[in-house]
Amino acid sequence: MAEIVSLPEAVAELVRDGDTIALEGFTHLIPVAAGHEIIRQRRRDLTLVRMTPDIVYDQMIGAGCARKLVFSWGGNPGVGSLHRFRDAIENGWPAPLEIEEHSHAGMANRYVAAASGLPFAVLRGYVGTDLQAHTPTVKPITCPFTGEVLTAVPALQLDAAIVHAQRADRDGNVQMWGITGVQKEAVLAARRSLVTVEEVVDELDLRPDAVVLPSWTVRWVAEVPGGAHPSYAQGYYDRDNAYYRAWDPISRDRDAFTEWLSAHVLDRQGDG
Amino acid sequence: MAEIVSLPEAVAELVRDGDTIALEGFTHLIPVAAGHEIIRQRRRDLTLVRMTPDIVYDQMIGAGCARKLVFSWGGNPGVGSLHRFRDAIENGWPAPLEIEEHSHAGMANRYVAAASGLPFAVLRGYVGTDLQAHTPTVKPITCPFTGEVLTAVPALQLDAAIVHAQRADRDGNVQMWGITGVQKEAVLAARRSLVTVEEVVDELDLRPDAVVLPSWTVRWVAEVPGGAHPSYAQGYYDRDNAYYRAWDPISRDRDAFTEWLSAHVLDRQGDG
Amino acid sequence: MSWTADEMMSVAAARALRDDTACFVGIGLPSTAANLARRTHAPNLVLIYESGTIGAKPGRLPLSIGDGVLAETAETVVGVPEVFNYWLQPGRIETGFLGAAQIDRFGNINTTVIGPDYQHPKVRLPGAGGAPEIAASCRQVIVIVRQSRRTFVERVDFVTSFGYGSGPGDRERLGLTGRGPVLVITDLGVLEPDPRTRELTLTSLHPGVTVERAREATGWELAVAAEVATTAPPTALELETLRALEAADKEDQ
Amino acid sequence: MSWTADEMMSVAAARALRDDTACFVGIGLPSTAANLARRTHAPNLVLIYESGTIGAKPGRLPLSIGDGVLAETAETVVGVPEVFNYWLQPGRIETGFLGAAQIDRFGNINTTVIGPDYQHPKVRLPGAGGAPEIAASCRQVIVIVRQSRRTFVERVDFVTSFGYGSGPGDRERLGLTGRGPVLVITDLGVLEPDPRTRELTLTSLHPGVTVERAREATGWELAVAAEVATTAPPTALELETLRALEAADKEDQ
Repeated sequence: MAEIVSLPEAVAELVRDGDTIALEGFTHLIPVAAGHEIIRQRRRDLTLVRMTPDIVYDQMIGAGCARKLVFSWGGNPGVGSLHRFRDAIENGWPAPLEIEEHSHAGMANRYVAAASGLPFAVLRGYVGTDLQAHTPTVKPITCPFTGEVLTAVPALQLDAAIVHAQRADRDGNVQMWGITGVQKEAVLAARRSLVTVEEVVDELDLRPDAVVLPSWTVRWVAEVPGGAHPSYAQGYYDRDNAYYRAWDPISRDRDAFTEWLSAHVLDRQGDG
Repeated sequence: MAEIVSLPEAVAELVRDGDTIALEGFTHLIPVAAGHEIIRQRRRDLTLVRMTPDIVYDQMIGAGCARKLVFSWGGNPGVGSLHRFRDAIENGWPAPLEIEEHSHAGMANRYVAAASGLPFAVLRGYVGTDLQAHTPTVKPITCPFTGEVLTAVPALQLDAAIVHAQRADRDGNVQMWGITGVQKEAVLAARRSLVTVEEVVDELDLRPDAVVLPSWTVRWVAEVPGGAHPSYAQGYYDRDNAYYRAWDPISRDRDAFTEWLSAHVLDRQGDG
Repeated sequence: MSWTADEMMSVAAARALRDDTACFVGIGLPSTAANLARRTHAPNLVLIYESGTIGAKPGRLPLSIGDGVLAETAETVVGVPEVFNYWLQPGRIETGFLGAAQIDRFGNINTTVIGPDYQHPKVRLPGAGGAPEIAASCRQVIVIVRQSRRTFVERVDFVTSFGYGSGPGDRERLGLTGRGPVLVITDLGVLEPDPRTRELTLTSLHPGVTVERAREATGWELAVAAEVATTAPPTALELETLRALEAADKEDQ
Repeated sequence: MSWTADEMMSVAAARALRDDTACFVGIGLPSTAANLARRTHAPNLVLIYESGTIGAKPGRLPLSIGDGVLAETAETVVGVPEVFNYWLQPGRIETGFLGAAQIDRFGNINTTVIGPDYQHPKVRLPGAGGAPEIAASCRQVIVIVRQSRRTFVERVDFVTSFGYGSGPGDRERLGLTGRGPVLVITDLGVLEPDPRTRELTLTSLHPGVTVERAREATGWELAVAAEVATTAPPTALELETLRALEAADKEDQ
């Protein structure tokens, strides 16, 4: 059964130096506040996993939390580059960043395999690309019935997963709706999981369209209103596109970034 | 784009002697009327595929439509045996019935593989069972990353799939909700597909909980109110449990069955 | 208050389900017992049916694993592939609750064919359904089945669901993660696998049932525990709740 | 009515999309062109975004592939694994619509790194996203990209998305089911693969653009068709619709 705790408590229990963790969210419901709490708690040597690392991963990388990134698309959607991510890879600042690079189809299937308790997944992918040569976690596999050769990718084994959802009840049953990406898979793929929610309610009203994570599949739930900002929470608030654009100049410059980090993350408390 | 036609027209175009076809439905939304139309059109040598062949497959087998059955559970849910299915296997009446037998997990993954355009699927299944010895479409497969041995099953390639849904609009966009089993997978796995619906409406109201089959994924749509009876259509009518119980004595006796078949299927028109 | 052997069996099976756990429920006797448990000592028992209904709270007994009442009362309804791949396969579910047409001394179950020849069976049974993977992947399996020489056989004609195979170490050798059958509950008593030999051993008898009677109803030389307990008789509450459930079911017919 | 080269590019790309087909849309230029097409000649164009929104009808241009407006206006929203496995992979989608940071004469695309050393790139680009499988599995691929020597290179530094490899037969050898890039639409004109050599060949120039100019903007010896057409200029309707789309987008900023 999920325990309802504060964000700082949850993160302290959830994330340990050296862990492999995913903060998932496909444009919608990105657990940004939880990422900031990880930065505040000064976690180090993390392997960060996500299909679409965006601003919050840029911030965690710039803050020095990450040793490695496993991903399939690292950009500022609709704006351009992630400059902290680029600075780490191109110049090793603040520390060198090891990368393991996949396609979206491959990453999605790696989550599915882990959520399914399988060691690998099969897809038609990576064919003819240079990813095959640079990513050792892509291998050929032969169909035992037709002899056709396809592509295999290993399951994404996670120490911890964090996702953001609209609502939970006091027992820790979680509802999320709208674009839900691979969040369910990430939670089911992880040894430990945290769901931050816009609100904890006495009773979840019936939402047959919602993706539901029953309390017994989640370890911690923390109420963090606005916890997905600057991404959006359908039914609560819109995407703050201006923030994504404003991030570009801040993140281009190490000093501007460092200043921003102190002012907006390190010197603030669990309000993200 | 799906074409909206009558049930007899659709079945005439859809099903050919010798085809491999699935009429899917997991207790809910079973396309019974379409099965009766196949019997009326005297199709022969069909390979019938379904996870849970129930009364309508019992009727099609007894009527001599089937050469082979691919399945994972063949019973009258909550009542007992399928006696026409048993008579065909145990005594070869009206004709011998070849079987290819799987588990639910295996069949579900065979549909998923076909819907995904893959030749096979991987699961943890059949371990220690005698199914491995009797079902050639179950083979071991080794994980290229861990060396672990798992089970592979081939994709279910279908000539035709038939499912029943609550609603479609005049463009042939389909909505189904409630327990939807593997119906979406069956339609996406088939070369040709027919969806029978309770009603064709001018405008589909928003049902974010519905499984949607866009018009361009379906070949034919036929309006057949009550087309799932004696199974149920959530929001339209309940399961006719009395019919399932009444089927037991009818199906036990070849003459009683033959009489029933003439009276209730052969001598009636497309009303199922 | 008097009761039938079937009622005692359902009550004993219901008691075996712990509250706040998840249970993968087969139709028939398992479903009756699981719903009885949820109405008595285990209000937070999570019922999972292979139709994809998770956390169903049916007001009455479903006749099938896909009744509307399951979808309408479920915490969430997922597709059939998902319930097997995401929920059952990784071992998230505590208890798998199965019936049997035949069972042997090592808890191997047959629901496929009666007779030595698979191609030409004496009796063709419904088959596997979800059982092989339930028996493999749930953390533990509870079997509920009426005890007779027809059912409790020296050797099952077909292994549909794997128990302990031919004894200790077989599950481990096959890499099965679940513990296997931990309880076999019948209309006569309760059998449990011997920790050492894995052979099903009579550990409890229902009130009024003798060891002799259990032996007669078993197709092999039945192992009996040194201390055979007597099952506590059904309480009035258990009986009333069970009968109300079944009455509602009858009405529905 | 005058127009910019970018406007001509978006209009030409929009025209290339047939009505009543499905299009897997990347963000940026492809999304602009696809939404323009839906508002002009292709009202029944089915837009599919990798966030799982199928049949989206956004009222304004989404900034990301997962904007709320996509989910709220979609015929159906599916999970990300499903959109790739059930929808893209089997080849159900007619057109894959991609951008590029580098493209070579055989339509191979790089969106991963600039520079010869993958481990220590001169410029680290966002990476693959959905592109490798879009390029492999859609029945045809349309590329929209501004033409310059920086972008149109003799050899891409990294093959992120496979076009025709090193020429005829490569796609077939690799068992790729999709036809590959059939159109490359730029701010200068349109290139199409030569049916025999598969080399991208200039087949159309936008009004006012010369072959010379296209050659200068190409990092290899550009093949030019015997007959080079002139792209029909944007109609008033096309321009007004495009500008309305982009104005709404600006407001939103």
